Amino acid sequence: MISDATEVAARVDMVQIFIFGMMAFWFIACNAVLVYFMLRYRRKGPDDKVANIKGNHTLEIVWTVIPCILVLIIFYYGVVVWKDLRVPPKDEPVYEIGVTGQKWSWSFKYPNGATTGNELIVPQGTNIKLNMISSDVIHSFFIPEFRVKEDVIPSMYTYLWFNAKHAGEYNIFCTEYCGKDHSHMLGKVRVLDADNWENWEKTGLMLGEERLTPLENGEKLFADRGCKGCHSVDGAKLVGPTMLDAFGRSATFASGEAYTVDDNYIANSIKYPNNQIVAGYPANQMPSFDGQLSDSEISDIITYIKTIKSE
Amino acid sequence: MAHDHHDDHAGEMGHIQPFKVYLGTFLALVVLTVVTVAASRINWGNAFLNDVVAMVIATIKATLVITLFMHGKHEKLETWGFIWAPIILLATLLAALFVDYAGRQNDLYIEPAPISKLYVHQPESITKKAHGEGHGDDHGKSGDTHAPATDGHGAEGDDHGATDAGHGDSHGETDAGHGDSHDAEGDAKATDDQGDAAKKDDGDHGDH
Amino acid sequence: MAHEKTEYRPYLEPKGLYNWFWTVDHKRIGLMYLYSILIFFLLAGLCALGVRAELFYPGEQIVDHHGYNVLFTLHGAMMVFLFIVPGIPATLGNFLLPLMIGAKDVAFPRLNILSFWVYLLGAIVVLGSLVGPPGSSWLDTGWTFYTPYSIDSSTGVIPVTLGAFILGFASILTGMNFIVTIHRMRAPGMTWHRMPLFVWSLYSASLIQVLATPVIAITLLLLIMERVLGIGIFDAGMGGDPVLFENMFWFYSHPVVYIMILPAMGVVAEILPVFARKPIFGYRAIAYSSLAIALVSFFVWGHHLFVSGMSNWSRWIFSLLTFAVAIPTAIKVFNWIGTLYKGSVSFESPMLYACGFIFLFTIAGLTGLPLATLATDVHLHDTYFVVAHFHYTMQGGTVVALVGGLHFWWPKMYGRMFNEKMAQVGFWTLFIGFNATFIPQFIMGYQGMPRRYADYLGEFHDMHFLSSVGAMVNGLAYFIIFGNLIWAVFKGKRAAANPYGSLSLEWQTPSPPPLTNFDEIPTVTDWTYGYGDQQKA
Amino acid sequence: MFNHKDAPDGTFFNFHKEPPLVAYEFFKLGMWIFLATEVLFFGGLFAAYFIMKFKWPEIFSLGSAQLSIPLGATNTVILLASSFTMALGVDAAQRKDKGRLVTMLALTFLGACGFLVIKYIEWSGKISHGILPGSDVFFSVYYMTTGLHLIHVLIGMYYIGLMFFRALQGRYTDEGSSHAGVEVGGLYWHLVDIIWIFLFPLLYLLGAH
Repeated sequence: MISDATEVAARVDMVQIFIFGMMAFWFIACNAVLVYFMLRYRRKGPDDKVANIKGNHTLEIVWTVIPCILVLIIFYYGVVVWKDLRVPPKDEPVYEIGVTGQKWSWSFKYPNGATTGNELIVPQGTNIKLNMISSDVIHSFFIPEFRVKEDVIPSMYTYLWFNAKHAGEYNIFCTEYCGKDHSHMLGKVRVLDADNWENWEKTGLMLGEERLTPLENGEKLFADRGCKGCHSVDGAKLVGPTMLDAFGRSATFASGEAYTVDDNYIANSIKYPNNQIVAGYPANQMPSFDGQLSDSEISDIITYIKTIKSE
Repeated sequence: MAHDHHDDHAGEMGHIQPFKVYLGTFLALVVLTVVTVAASRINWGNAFLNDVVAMVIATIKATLVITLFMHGKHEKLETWGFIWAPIILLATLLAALFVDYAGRQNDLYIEPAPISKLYVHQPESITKKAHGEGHGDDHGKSGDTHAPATDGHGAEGDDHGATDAGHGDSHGETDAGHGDSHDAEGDAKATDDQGDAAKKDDGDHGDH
Repeated sequence: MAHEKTEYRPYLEPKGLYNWFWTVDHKRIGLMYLYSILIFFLLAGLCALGVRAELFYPGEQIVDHHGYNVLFTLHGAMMVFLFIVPGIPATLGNFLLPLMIGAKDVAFPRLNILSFWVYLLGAIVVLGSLVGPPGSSWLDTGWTFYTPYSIDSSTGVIPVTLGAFILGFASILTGMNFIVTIHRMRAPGMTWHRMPLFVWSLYSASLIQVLATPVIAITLLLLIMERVLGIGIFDAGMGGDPVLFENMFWFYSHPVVYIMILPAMGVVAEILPVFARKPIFGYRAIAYSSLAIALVSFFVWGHHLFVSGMSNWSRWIFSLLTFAVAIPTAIKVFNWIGTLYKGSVSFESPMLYACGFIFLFTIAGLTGLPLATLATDVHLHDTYFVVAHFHYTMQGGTVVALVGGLHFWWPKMYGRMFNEKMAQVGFWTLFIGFNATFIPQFIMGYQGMPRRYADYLGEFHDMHFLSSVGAMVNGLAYFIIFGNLIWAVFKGKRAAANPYGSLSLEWQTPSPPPLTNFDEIPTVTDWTYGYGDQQKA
Repeated sequence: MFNHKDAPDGTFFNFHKEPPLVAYEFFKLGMWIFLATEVLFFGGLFAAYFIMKFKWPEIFSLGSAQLSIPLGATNTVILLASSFTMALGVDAAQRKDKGRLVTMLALTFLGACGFLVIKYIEWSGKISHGILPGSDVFFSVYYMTTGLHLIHVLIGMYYIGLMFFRALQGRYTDEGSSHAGVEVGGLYWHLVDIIWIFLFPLLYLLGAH
């Protein structure tokens, strides 16, 4: 019912259809016999003639052996297809992308050093392998169209691979419960054809896109990376302090010492949030963005924050 | 009237064993304790075999206690069912966990996160180890620069700076995939290179 | 000296709080368990209706995301730990086991009432988590308490885990009581192969209760210590491994789903021969497949971790073992259907529930196949397909069988008959509402709709809408069913001692049975399904 | 609500009890089943032990080196001795010899107290050095296992004390009375000893070589 965007997905669909056929057959068989017996042997009167059948050994053996065989067939077919779904092809080159899942946003790190948030950009027709790790709780990286899913665990790297056949855009879901905005931890996979990919790798822009101004880029990052989820721009108190009139504001840390908000305080809090917690706000709620945001991106965010004023 | 039981009538309550049986068991147990301490001094090959030896001696002691002290010998079959059941289930749990964890190491590409990636307060013994003598290339785990240590908070900032600087150039030919050939020293597994540690300068990957 | 014929007094006759609080009569304990689990069934059911009501439309309507997470967590935790694990064994099992094997009471009557008190204590501690402000202390980690979220979540993890830890003891005490009773207190002449099949299923379920519950007890204890003392076994930051928690949690939590379904199968195996007027088909096959399921259930927990970073070896080993569970289940279904062959089948409400169980349980069992197969499970894991699968087994299986069993033994428990017409209406409402709720979820699940989502993409809207409407009908059905049963307790007309003509021992006692069940212990000469022989005699 | 003199039939203080001979079989099977749950209860901890050791072998050898083997060994021998005296107590109960039963129970209780003293020495030593359950993966497992075992020793001591006073009243050795209580207590105490038999090599004898 949903499109399959990799050849392995097509083979997984074949397994699913095979099992669905098995399920439909046995479901109809069992319940047809059940309904037939219910109608055929309805009680007519109190002294119906009833067969004193207690069991039938050959029948028992038959309906033990047949399910065993069918079940082993399903198992074997499933494992054969799963082998290709799970282990990337050995001989072909594999393009590795680092994925970090954190509370309610994904971030991707490419071999050429570029990082994107919630948007996985991959070339068409290449074997992509995602090396995934979480920086707080367990998440799960799921792309329905590719039929791939793997948990993202803080204590070890996990991986999954796919080879998208043609260009397109697909959803990324988080399928392991991870807290408040588990249902908003969505992302997009954008599969680019060859030349678009070429351009993107060099300039980080799609064909025909021109570079965003630092302010626009900062605003886009502020939304993409989930900052908006905990830091409001309209003054409302969320999990973290509001960004309204934040720049130049002076307040006290939980440790009691006063501070005024300036460039390197914001930069430091983005990279190591738990160093200086503002009084009255919960500790270790904000994940560290160290390594997921390049310094230029952080400076764009700072320029954006400077513009949030309530004049 | 107490209705008689369908299975055999338990004569008098419990089987009486002579005193020397108890004494013999006790002495055997003490001797085995000494043996197990002695056995732990000798290195039987690798860590796994040392565990196996310790477990075998402990199992012998346990069977002695069950059969003789707890009168296991005179128990019916169903009671022995309830003795074997937990042992089998525990063995299943441990075997499954072992197959899982051992299997992960040599699965293509799966390997444990470097200590530097574990962000929260670090036990001193890990950090002491990572600080002190970052030795050899066993596991590659302990060879990392330590992550934000429990002690200093402030130290974090500059420490990362150091690894970042060192990150670019000295990144060896480690192939994170197979998890065996980490080069141990220094910042082979810096904090932020989760994904591309494997193929950073591996020319041929990707056709772009 | 034979007991002189004591004048018959039903067990419920001595009134007064003292008789309820200090009772050790397995029948009263069964009723007390019944009342408390139905209260929690109501609470958890309302949470479920809240979950479905929120999902009528995408976006936030009734509750915010945190509220939604609390609703589905409480629905899961209360249903599993407080309703369905005690479920059939503690209610029908307590009431019927001594009656069915011809004993005066269970082996350890005082431990039986202690089990109920410990259950109440556990329930109070679990509800204790609701005392604090909803925003911060109502549990929102899901009933599986996966670490590290359950470690650094600010909500009431400790009360619920401590409560579940205490409820584990109630479960162990009941299981141990049943095993010793079945081993040692069967009436003379009642060999293992003359026991009713419900007793076989209780025995298998009690085996699992006794052997699986300790592992969840230690896992929850370690989770509590993780939060209190900060030990690092499950916390990745300290070097621990969250997947270890998953392994130890599911080592209990898969066998526990067989604690839930086995007694349900036993109830169906009791109802079918009575209403088909014919011996059960393949008695030994059903009896030994109960034991086989209990045995195999301990080796299959890995299919909950197919995508949790487990090693490839263990994934396909667990996939193979999971298929081993399908065989005894299939044998049972075929034997149930075989029972109706050449019988004389009448359709009072218990029989309706039994046949409804077979229909729904075939769907439940068969939809387990794609979840056990590795290739398809990667896609289907943690989606609504899984939600629909286990609701078909738990609600379509266990709850339908529990309600069917209550209808079947209601005349024996209270000596009164419920309104047959209303019971049939209740069944069909439940049947339609249940299917309308969960068939759309199968479709959504295959399309990739993840579970535990407070908000969903537009493309899933119509399926969610249909499912929510079905859920409302499903909820309504239970009010009809239990309204009818409760009404029958007070106003139902007097029931005969054996209204359906069953040959089983518990129907040979007057309804409701006296305190010590049998004046003197009966000697059993033949098995309890001899309907065919009765015709010739 | 609380006067139980004329408690009605079928309630906590007045219900149909099976004759002692029959009940003896119930108690034994029931206790063996309970011991199965205890083995699996500690089983979860052993699973955590083996996995953590698999993941962090250096921490375990470092941590185990800080445990004193002589103290652990004496603890083991003390527990074995108290298990021995418990077995003799059960043997005395079977022979309906009240004097020996009472002395053996007292000796078992003393053995348990000895175990507690040594455990106190070990733990206080560790805590004074600042080694707490949260400080290290090895010591998390160490405190969890020995702590849980300690709780079971305390439960065992409570039950032995209970049996001691009941034995004084002659409840197990009078004519026609059943000594199932002592046998069940003995089974429990032997299990506590078996758990320690497995714990000692795993925790203490790790870093020796």
